[in-house]
Amino acid sequence: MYRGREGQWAFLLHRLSGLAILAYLMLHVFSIGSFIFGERFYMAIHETYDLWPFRIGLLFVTAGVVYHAFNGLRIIVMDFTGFGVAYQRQMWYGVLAISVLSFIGAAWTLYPRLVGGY
Amino acid sequence: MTQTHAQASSAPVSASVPMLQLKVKVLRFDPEKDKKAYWTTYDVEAQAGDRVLDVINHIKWYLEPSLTFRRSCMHGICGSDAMLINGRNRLACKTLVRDVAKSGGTITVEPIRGLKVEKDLLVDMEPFFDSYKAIMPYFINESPAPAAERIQSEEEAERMAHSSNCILCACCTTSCPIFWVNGSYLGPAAIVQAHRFIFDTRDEATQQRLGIMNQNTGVWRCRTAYNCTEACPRDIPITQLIEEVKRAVMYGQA
Amino acid sequence: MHHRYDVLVVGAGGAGLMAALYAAKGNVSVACISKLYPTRSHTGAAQGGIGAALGNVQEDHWEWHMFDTVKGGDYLTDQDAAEVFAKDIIDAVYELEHMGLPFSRTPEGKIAQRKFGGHTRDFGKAAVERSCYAKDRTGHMILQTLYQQNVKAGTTFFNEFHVTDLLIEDGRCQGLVAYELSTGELHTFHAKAVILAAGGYGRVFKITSNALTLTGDLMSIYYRKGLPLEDMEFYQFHPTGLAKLGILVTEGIRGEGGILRNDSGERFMERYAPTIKDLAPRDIVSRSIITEIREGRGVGRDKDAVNIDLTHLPREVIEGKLAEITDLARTYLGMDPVKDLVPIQPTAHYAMGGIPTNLDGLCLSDGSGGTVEGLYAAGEQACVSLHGANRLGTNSLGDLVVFGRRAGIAAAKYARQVEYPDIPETEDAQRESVDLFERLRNGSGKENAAAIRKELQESMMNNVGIFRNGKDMAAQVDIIKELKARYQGVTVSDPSRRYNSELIEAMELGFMLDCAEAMTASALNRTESRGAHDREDFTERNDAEWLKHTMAYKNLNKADDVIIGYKPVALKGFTRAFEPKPRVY
Amino acid sequence: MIRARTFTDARQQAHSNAELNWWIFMRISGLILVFLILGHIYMTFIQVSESDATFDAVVNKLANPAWKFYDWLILALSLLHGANGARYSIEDYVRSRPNRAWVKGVFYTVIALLFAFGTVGLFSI
Ligand SMILES: Cc1cc2nc3c(=O)[nH]c(=O)nc-3n(C[C@H](O)[C@H](O)[C@H](O)COP(=O)(O)OP(=O)(O)OC[C@H]3O[C@@H](n4cnc5c(N)ncnc54)[C@H](O)[C@@H]3O)c2cc1C
Ligand code: HEM
Ligand code: SF4
Ligand code: F3S
Ligand code: FES
Repeated sequence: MYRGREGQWAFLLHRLSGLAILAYLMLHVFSIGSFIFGERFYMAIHETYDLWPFRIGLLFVTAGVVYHAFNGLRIIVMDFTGFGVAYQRQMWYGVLAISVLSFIGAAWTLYPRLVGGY
Repeated sequence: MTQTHAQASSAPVSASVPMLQLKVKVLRFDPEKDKKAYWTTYDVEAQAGDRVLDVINHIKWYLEPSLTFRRSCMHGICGSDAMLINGRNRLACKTLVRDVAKSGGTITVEPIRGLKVEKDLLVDMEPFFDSYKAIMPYFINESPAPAAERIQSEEEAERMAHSSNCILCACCTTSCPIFWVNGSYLGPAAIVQAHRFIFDTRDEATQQRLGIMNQNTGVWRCRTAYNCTEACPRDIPITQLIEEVKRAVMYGQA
Repeated sequence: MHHRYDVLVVGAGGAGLMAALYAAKGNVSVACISKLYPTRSHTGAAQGGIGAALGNVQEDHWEWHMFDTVKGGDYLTDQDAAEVFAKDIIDAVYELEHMGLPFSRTPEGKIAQRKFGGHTRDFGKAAVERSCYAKDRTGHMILQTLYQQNVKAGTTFFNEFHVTDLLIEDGRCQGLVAYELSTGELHTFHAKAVILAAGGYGRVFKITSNALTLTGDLMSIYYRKGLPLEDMEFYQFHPTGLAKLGILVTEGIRGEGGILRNDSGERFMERYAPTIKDLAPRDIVSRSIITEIREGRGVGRDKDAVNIDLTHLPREVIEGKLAEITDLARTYLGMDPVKDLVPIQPTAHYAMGGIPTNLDGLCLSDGSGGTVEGLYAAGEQACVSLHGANRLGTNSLGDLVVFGRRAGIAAAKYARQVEYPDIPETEDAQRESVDLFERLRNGSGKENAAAIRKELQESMMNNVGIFRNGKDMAAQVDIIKELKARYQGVTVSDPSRRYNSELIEAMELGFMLDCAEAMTASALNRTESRGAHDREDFTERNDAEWLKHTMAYKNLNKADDVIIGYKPVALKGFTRAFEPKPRVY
Repeated sequence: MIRARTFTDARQQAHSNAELNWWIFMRISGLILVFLILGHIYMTFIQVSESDATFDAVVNKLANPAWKFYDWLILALSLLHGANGARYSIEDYVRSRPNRAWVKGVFYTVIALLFAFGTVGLFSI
């Protein structure tokens, strides 16, 4: 592994989170859209979502979206302002903090549902 | 394979200078006889202020004469000896032992990534120079020159201060995660060179160079990973320069 | 493999690249052969600047520059060369600017200039701003710019090809033989004209500002043919190298106002050169430093250095105009010139002597006008003799562009006029190189090349260094003999063909031994002190006997013997002439 | 790969602004998506529980054309943004030309089908 610093990990996480969200989005569109095949089909899919890997996965997708969104903003700031590059490291730690907080926040709100199901 | 102790200092040893005991782990490969690269560890003694290049030279001169790498100037100006030292791209001659190891510690040395390894620490630099040549790395001004110099203000000259400082060592390009996986990216070094001319007020081929940067092998490949900036031995703020070029392309084409 | 080009350039430093550019403009086919990638050449290490009487900051004239060059060279400078140089360099600098070189600028937007050692106004009255600079990276910018122009011109490069032999038959150069590092193959290059620009040989000394690759290859090859090397005794020690490392601290540092101080903080140059103090020429400053050290006023653990003081300069100057050396001091000594005194020590730097040439770069085969047809030389490795007994700072970069250009033009012109010379069959042409490699690869000796090299470097430093005397140099002659004998026992252990750097280093050691031999013999022979050649047993300059160039020939009939000849000094330029005078500053 | 040696080479090779436009699109769509997606997550997921995401609930909400448009914008923008993002990855990691061509082909088809499917779904309610 190359011992790069913040920027390298920021990029890697951004790419991974982007691809992960895309994968989730594709599933999501399929499942929501599936109601055109009728209610039974729709509910069947949604029951699958109730399985625990999906519940945990949802948490990560949430954190991933938050990370990707805020790091995306970080990238935009770097691209369009002169000072963005100078503060990229601090901004990244900010992004990480927001992502972790929202991960915890989501876990907290969703906790009852996570353990108890719907 | 572990070798005997020996001392790798360029400076004369005074009794008072403490010597560090080091293990130097080198990734070796000779395509004439090896199928795969392998690690070899050498035990050496060195002073804290020695360059890693002094240590590697010592290994070559007294322990393992076949060890192959490039080097010339010994002080970070020729750009020959980019290597992956303790996990990061650096010039071996600009890295001091004390900055990468303590006594009893290990220094790992590998060839830079993304270019074909020819032997030990020496890689094929042709693709790197091809990318360099692709950006038209030369001054273009076809209007007749004045009898004396072309006038340029101090501020205008200063805009080239960083980019013209590049020694083409490839530390940056071979630390870029995009370049590792895809050599068709021109890479940060070539972009720094393009910056040198794009922001030269005397040069007339700005549009052409922006055009080259605008292709899918150019600046848009950069994902702001900053490895290049961290690796540059000349302290060129490479990512910042790349971002400036991105903006120049954007405004230039808009 | 066999190649054929009208003009071949050996070396891709400033001189080689300039020559290649100009040869190509002469409508002939050109190739440049270099053992390094061009941008790795040591021209890139030059910091301070390139001197030209542009007068951008203060009034200046080429005559003043010519005078300084002649006086700086302790009147051993050929004055015709100095005149051509001082005039041509003005245009050459403008030309570099037109090639895009990013010079630093004056407030009016002109090329910035600063003071440099030995450069004066009005024939020695006071220091003058003559050195054109690009921060303290002038050499880097010149090298990059010239390489860029060659890329533009589409010059053919053979990179990482080591020239191992020149083909010279009946006083005519036919081409050369080179070893390709990446394949281990020998190539024969057939040419109408060859330009040598392979740089210096500073690595014969232990403390040096020169790159590991500066081993005097082509000087040695020339010398092995029984052809002369001129003025080899004149070797410049730069006063300010980083202590122990020898890495150069540019003279520009003193041009910007840096001050040398001994252990008590005294500005000792006031005693040695009252008029221009720290800006005296290099030989004088180096000797002053060594004198201070010898008399116990040195600094550092071993008291073998003195300090350079920049702390009174504004931070912008130190981090702006002197960014490069600030970085070096921080990297290698962990010191910050903004607030620390930086310990420095003289370092072996520049060969004034080398392959003798005329004003067009054509190589001379003796001291009385004989030439080697089709063979040219330029740059540090050549001796026109512009620098005489001591080179002024900034005059080498000037030398590269002025005489590199002249050699390029002359070689192309010659190549247009003549047919290709006959060339021996490949096997014959490559015989010497093959033999050399055979011996190095298949010997049975157990000598270690690195150990021999180290002894050479240390003994040269001690015996043929800044202060010299007959006894030490005579001892050095014997040491070199012994080292040469041991060199015969060097065997390369790496059998591989490709990228055999061990083989190369062993070969280079052979070249270094030859250069050291010629240098020591020439120095021992010259019983006077002049410029950089300072003898404790002959402390005076002796114009009556020694106002002449030394020509050192290898005796091809007797091993380890050097034949010394002479060549007159051109005491007149074309329009100006300066009478030898005592050299005081 | 570009290998421009002359003015004309360079001019010929540099005619397309496609990469620039995509680059700008990624940033603009990203900016918009921040609001859309974070809002969407907040509403459908934190505010309302998944158990409310019943068939009826969804149908009810989407009866409002404003929500219809909101959701469709998310669908369109994020698919485009994501697809182009994935194209970056494909162009980096899939290095052989023929492979790249078919991987991209399959991938774009899937995205297009999903888009059509999602759109039809949204507006058929
Ligand atoms: C640290 C430093 C600072 C300096 N600062 C200044 C300054 O401020 N101002 C100034 O005027 N001068 C300065 N000088 C002096 C000046 O820079 C050099 O003298 C000059 O650059 C030499 O240029 P060159 O073209 O002759 O050789 P180099 O630039 O040394 O190039 C030699 C070339 O020859 C090639 N070569 C060598 N051997 C072979 C072979 N066997 N086969 C094939 N190719 C070969 C090499 O690959 C290389 O390309 C400085 C020198 C040093 C060392
Ligand atoms: C929520 C707001 C979002 C913002 C602000 C945002 C921002 C960005 C930006 C600026 C980039 C370009 C990165 C670069 O050029 O280095 C990008 C890339 C990407 N985005 Fe988003 N994005 C968002 C949402 C999404 C969504 C919903 C998806 C998935 C469908 C997604 C998938 C991707 C992918 C796959 C990449 C490519 C990553 C790469 O090549 O490194 N993004 N995003
Ligand atoms: S930009 Fe820096 S790291 Fe990259 S090649 Fe130039 S000097 Fe080396
Ligand atoms: S590491 Fe690579 S991705 Fe960009 S910022 Fe540097 S070129
Ligand atoms: S040896 Fe020249 S840069 Fe390291």
